[in-house]
Amino acid sequence: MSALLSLSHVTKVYRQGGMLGRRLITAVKDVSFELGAEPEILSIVGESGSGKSTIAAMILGQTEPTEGELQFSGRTVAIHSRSERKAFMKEVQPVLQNPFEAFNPLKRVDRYLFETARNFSFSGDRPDRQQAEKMADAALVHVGLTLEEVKGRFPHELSGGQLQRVAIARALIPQPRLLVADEPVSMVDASLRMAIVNLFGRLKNELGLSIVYITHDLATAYYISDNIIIMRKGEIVERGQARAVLDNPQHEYSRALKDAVLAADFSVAT
Amino acid sequence: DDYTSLPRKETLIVENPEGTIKNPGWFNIWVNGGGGVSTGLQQLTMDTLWYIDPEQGLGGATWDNSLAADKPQYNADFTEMTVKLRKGLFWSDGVEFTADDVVYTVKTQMDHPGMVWSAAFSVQVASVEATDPSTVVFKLKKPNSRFHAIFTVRWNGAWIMPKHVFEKVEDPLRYDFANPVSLGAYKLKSFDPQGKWYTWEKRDDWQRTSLARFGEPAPKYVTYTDPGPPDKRTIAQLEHNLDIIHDNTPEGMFTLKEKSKTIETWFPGFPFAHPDPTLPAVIFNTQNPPFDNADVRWALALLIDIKAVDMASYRGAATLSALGVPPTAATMKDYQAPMQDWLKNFEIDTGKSKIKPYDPTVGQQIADILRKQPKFKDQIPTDPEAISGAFGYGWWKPDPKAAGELLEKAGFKKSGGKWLTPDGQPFKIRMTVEGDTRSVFTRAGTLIAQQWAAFGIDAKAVPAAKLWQVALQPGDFQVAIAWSVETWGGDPDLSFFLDSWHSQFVAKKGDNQPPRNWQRWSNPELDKIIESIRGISADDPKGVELGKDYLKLVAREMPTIPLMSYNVFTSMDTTYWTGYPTISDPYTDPVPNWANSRLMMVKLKPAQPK
Amino acid sequence: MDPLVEIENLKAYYRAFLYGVDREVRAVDDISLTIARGEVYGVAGESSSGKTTLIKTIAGAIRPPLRVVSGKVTFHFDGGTQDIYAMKPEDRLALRWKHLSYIMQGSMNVLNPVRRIRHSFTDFAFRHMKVGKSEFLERVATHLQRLKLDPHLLDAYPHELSGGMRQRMTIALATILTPEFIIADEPTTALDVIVQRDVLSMIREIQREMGSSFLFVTHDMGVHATVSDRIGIVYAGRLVEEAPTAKLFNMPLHPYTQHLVGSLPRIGDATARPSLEGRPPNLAMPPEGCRFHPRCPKRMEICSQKVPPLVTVEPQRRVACFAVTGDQV
Amino acid sequence: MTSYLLFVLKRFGQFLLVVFLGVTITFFVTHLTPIDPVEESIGAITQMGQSDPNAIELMRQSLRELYGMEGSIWQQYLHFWLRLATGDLGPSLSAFPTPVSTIILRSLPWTIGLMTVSTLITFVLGNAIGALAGYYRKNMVMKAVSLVFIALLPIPYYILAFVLLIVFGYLWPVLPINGGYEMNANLDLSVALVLDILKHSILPAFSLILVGTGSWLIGMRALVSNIITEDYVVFAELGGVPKRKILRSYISRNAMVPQFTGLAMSLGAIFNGTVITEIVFGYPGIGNLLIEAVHAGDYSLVLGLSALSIVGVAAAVFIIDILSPLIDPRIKVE
Amino acid sequence: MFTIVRDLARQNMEFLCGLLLFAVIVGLVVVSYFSPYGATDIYLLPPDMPPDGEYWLGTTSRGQDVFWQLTTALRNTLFFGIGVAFISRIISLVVGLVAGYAGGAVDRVLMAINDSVMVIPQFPLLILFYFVLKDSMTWTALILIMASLGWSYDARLIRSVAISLKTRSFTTQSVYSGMSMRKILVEEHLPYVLPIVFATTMNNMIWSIGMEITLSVLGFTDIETPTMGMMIYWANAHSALISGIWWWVAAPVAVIVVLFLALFLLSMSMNEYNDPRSRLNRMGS
Ligand SMILES: Nc1ncnc2c1ncn2[C@@H]1O[C@H](COP(=O)(O)OP(=O)(O)OP(=O)(O)O)[C@@H](O)[C@H]1O
Ligand SMILES: Nc1ncnc2c1ncn2[C@@H]1O[C@H](COP(=O)(O)OP(=O)(O)OP(=O)(O)O)[C@@H](O)[C@H]1O
Ligand SMILES: [Mg+2]
Ligand SMILES: [Mg+2]
Ligand code: NI
Repeated sequence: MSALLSLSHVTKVYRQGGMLGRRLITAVKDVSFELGAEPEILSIVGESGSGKSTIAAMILGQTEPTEGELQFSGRTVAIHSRSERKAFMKEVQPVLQNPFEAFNPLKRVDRYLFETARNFSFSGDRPDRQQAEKMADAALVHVGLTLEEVKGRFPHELSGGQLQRVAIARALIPQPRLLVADEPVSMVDASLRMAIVNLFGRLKNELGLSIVYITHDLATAYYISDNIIIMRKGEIVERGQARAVLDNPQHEYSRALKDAVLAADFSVAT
Repeated sequence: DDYTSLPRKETLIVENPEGTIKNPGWFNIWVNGGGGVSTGLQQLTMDTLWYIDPEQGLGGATWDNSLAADKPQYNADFTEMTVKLRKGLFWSDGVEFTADDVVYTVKTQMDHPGMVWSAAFSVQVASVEATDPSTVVFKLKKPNSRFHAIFTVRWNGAWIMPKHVFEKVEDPLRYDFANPVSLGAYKLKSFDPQGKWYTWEKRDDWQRTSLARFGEPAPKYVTYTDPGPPDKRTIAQLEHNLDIIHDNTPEGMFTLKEKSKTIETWFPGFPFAHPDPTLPAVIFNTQNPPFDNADVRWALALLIDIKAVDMASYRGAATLSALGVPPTAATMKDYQAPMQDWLKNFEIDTGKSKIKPYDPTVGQQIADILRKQPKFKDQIPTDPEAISGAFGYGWWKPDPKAAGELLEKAGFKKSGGKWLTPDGQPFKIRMTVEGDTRSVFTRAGTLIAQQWAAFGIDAKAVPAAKLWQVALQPGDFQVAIAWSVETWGGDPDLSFFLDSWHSQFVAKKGDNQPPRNWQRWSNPELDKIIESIRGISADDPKGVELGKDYLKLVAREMPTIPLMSYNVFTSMDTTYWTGYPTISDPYTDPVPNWANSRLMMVKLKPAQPK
Repeated sequence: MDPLVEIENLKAYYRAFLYGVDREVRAVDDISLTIARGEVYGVAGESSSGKTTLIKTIAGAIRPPLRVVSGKVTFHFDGGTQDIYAMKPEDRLALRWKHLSYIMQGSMNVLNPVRRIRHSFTDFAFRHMKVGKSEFLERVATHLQRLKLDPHLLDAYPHELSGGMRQRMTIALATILTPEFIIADEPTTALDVIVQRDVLSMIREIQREMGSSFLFVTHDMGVHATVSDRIGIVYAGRLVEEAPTAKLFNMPLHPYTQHLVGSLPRIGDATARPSLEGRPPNLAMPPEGCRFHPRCPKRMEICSQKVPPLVTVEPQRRVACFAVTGDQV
Repeated sequence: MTSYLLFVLKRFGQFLLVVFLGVTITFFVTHLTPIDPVEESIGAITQMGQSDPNAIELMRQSLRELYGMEGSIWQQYLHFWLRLATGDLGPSLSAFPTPVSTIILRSLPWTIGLMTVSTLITFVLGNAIGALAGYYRKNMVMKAVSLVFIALLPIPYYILAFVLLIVFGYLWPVLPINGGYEMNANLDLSVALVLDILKHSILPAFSLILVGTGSWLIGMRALVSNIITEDYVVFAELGGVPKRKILRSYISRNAMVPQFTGLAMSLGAIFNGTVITEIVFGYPGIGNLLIEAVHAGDYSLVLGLSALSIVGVAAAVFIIDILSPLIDPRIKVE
Repeated sequence: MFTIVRDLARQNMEFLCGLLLFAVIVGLVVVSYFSPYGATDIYLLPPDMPPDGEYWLGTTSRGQDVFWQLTTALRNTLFFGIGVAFISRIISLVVGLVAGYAGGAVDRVLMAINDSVMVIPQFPLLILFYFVLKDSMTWTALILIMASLGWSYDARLIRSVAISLKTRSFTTQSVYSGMSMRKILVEEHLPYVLPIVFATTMNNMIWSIGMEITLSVLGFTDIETPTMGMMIYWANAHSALISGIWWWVAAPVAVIVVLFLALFLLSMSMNEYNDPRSRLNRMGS
């Protein structure tokens, strides 16, 4: 069985048109990695602007790599038709970075749950309202919410944490094989953060879901991920088994990153 | 403001109905270059051989030998015309006017297609020469007893060109004639580069012009201006900033009469307006069924309640005419009055009955109606003669029954209150009206359409902003309100319009009709009348008899339904000037855009000491 | 202790009237606390537990639908006493920035996008400085350098700066007048860990130098551990525990705090962390009694009936839990 | 090449395309009109008392030749572009042989003068009141003032202008109501003439300002009410920045960005002229010229005027597009 | 729906005023169907009667009752304005949203068309159409022509919003919720541009009705069907202002002003309703 996702020599160059001239920005430089057929959680960590989100966008098929190839389930990620796109989206779902931005402020948040439920049903038929609500509720329960709490609410009526959980719940509804979570917990409080991270672990185990987990938070990456990639300026500086790498970082940058972590452990902080 | 204005007491300010001139610096009247014509240019600086006044004229006759010393002399078969010219007339630059100018005018235009009178000369003139400095002989290509008409001014005519100016010009078609050299008593003083006003100044040597025969023109300056829409004209005249309004809405006229003590009008009381020698009428496109059928046309005429139309359009201030000539003072005398008896006895056959449709008392009835309105009470004449002169004699009685019979005779049927044409279609009439341009016509047309509609015809008035170009000329209309009859006004000769009604000139369906005979009506009897007129000279008394034949013919055939004169609401302010033409001193048409209005200049008197 | 700010029985609710449904969110429900001069007071708590609301209320940044239902906030600036709600609006305005600056949540997006940053400094601070223009700019430049920001950046537009730089700019803006009291809402969220560490140490440095008091909110316990002198834990609109930082981390008393501290992952420690059961209470319909009791592993009979009072258990240390204080209090 | 230059070039190409399409559409629509300039001219000439139908036919032929109206519409279309390429708009057909450009240039300064001034005043006034009304939403004075302008907005302009004219020209005759300057004015440049011209422009400008202010006001008010909820405004308020400063530098500055696009459009649309103003106040300008040209079937002139207007609006859009990255620092060139 | 209206009316003074004014307009339109006189009939009544008990708003110089003329004219004008606004809103929404969302070649083609329409001078074009179409220039035709001229500026406005909406992450969220482009445009982006649509609707109606009046005043429309423009046309043709028949002019002007104040107040309060943030702003105060 082939790998679920593989990137080989992927490079992404952006043209940044400033007023004063065009700059070419190599957001991702010759990156290769694989997600095995077995469910796994891959963390991508690294400084701001190191190309993490760009990789996520490429995995999600939102942008095409300038060079190199991405394959999902052995097929090149290149979306041409609507049905292809839909089939792809059923397998790969995103969790976006900023929960405040991820919901149309003029629409109720539950709408996205129902829409997803209706558009990606498993039986093939479009589920009716009641079924959709059930699916939505089930997904919400996974993230520590209930439909009752969310139903009829506008985004500004929920806190960022609540919103993010709704967003994750939505991504779970199609029961995808791969979740691309770009800093999904940066807006979520510490106790919930664990709930979500634990949830990722559970989803991996119970649903066989692979997760690309992009984060700043080395501690959660350490806690949950199987493998880790440390990036800097578009390049992978270090990779390997998450705990091995973080326990004993080799690359200078990895070490700096680890040192910068503010341990929530009072004895350490002085 | 005083710093800019000319001395008001020496200036006559006149409305130019052409409005704002698009190409203000263009004075070459012999080329249609977008410049104004009635900016004073044709009234005050142009001159030609003869004038016929639409009213009585000065010097005892409507006919006036202007540059010519005498009437035109034709040979026996009307193929040659000799003109004797006056001596001692000068252009404003001091050059003497001679026969060479006349010859040059004709030849230059013949050589330059595109000049205004070029085609008219080319079609008719075989040769022209000056046999001596004051004699010009025209040889014509074919006989024409009215060839002189081209040099006879009613509204305007073929003006004489200054040879000494134009011969220096490379291409007369492209020459703007800036600083126009004048043959009239005035010359250009200044004009608005935006085309809103033109001011003319009395020539120092005004004695050396043809107008001097009648005396010295009074106004030192004459300004022709575009005062804007009717309401603004009214305001301007109320403030004494505009001496002559060319035309107004009836209501504007009433307002002026009510609010200003110094307003003078053609009729001192109702209807105030001056009857233009044009005849608004319901014009049928007789080339198309069912309007090719006289019975249908008559039926529609009998459905008109002229009193209501009069009130709607002119609010009573109209001079009615049942006959096919405009009811001007002259035609009242020559045609309308003498034909009253014939009209009273005139009969039509509806197929089921014979009726006498004429109601000779309509003029009186309208006067009675108006007299009931307290506002106008004292302004309505009581003398029957005066009433006929002001409001017209009579008109056709509304007779729906006879109209129905006529329609049935023509094969129409009434079903469910609606009239159907012989082929079973609803009888639908679209009456094209002119919209804002001549709003009184529009008002009349709307009401007539409503009267027809009340009879079960699907009739409706639709406006066409460019009525002539868009509807009448291409024949793209069913029924329209416009005029197709216009006369000299002061002279009974009908050839002015009638000649072009000959069937030889009627365009084929779909082709453009020259701006004559919009009804596209051809009739062998009419052709005979026209040919007879062509064979006699313009002042042959037989002309009036032939004119009456024409009137009887069109009364029977009804190719157009004559309504009333085109009453022009000209008002004159006596604050600065007196001596305007009115019904009591009808020396000329008060309408200031006609070239004859030059006569006013010598009759006006300053109302205030300098 | 020399109190700078005293908050007494503060209640602030959101009232929303939508589609005919009246909803009242009790985001701050009876909170009392005191912040000393020169102290860094951290507020932690779950998302939507009312942290932002609490500090908005303290800062007097109240706009509908938020309403202060009761309570009092008193400042002791310049040795005086100012009751922020009883003050005239223009007096309150006079306090701002000079004595009290407030860095809103989302501080990377609070600078006017169409003006150069320099103008923001002029708008906010020039009035109060009472110096000439050039001296003012000089002082700003010096201040920026302290925050490791290039003074040239003053001529940039906000969008030309990275998020971290913008946040530092905002912090610089808030500290330029050396106010006695600085309030900040999640000042380092979404920052790169490396940048975050720098920013935090700078804040700390400046605060020490100026001797200001600092009230800030974050749910990042690592940040608290680094910066705060004292931490207040908010749960569902209530202050449930308050303690000096070391004590809080080493010996949390309230079951929620215990969970919070216990659940923090650490590099090098891969033992499973429990996630808290249940879900955060709906503030529109908070549970009776102790608001934590539905999720509390130590819940007792009384917890669902009575609201546990915040009891001072030792100096500088308060907690609201019957399991700790006993139900007799 | 910098991307900005590239962007400008691309945008300029689009500008040319739009002008081309706009002029083409206008060309064909104008040539569809049933009004024939030759017939129009014949109409004018025959009014001078000529009725001989043979002569009229002759006249028709010679005028057709003179006006260069031979050839199919496609040939004329090609001819039109060829001529235009050399900057020649050709002779007017209703004022033959005067060049279209001469006729336009005579009226254009008036239109530009009146419209630019009144557009700018309208813009400033509308935005100022709109900003105040949006910021001080509860203020009764602001409410009343904006309501007045909003109520003026739908009044048919013709009526409004006429009422002004009657009030200031008749009932209380203090202002001139006709033309661009006094009748028989001495047109040599002088202070008196300039004052006279200004005086004559008061009513036309005033009427335009009265009707125009409302729409800017509405737009600005709406923008401002959105902007006051933005974080940077809230932050400035919390920072104790004086209200006036906030209104000016925070709210208005941000709201002006879209408003400038509108301003450019209105300035571009100046070349449409204002028909009703020109009719009511007898003010010289190209609006009336255009109507007359349409009436006379003078498609040379119609096309000349339309092309001017098309270029005007397209250029305004073009300029605002290439300037917007400079006006609004946030906009990045795509 | 009812509760929304009730809430709005209860809390929003503007909405209430707008609603009342609008009710007046609707009332007049409804009443027009019960007119005792034929809408185009003239000289049925004594002309120039000032307003009194019998003729509430007086009579015209054409012998029509101003009140009943007004009701019919209002109805026709309103249908005209709504027709133009409705059709042109649809065009501008479709063009603006699709161009903004689709981007690329679609955007360029649509914007080239859009800009060409935008730059064409409308007024001469309308008059040309009048000459070209002549009798076929019905009100329906005029509505269609006006609608096809009146969308482009607003489409550009909508497009600019659509472009920024496209980059918002809620659009990504919608895409991954499996929504179709149509659905995203209609349900996600449309409500975002609705305030623009509302605001432009009013401007569009002012524009189209103003244009109708201008064309009418210059005599370029059907002169029989009573509309606001036609009333003014006839009043003007009868020098009503200068002859003191002011009620003939004042009545239609007053009604137009009421109509637009109503529209303005409604659109303003609806915008606020549409945007939950500003809606919340007015609560509790
Ligand atoms: N659409 C784009 N156009 C041009 N440049 C881009 C674009 N998206 C990202 N970049 C640039 O590419 C680089 C990588 O950006 P990316 O968003 O992938 O970083 P990141 O690792 O996700 O950062 P962060 O942790 O801040 O989210 C950055 O320099 C960014 O400015
Ligand atoms: N404008 C508002 N209208 C109604 N409810 C609101 C509003 N703002 C916040 N709330 C509610 O008030 C409660 C407290 O919100 P607050 O923003 O204070 O939480 P927080 O602790 O700052 O959360 P986070 O960590 O996510 O920023 C939440 O339930 C939230 O839904
Ligand atoms: Mg990122
Ligand atoms: Mg918060
Ligand atoms: Ni408890």
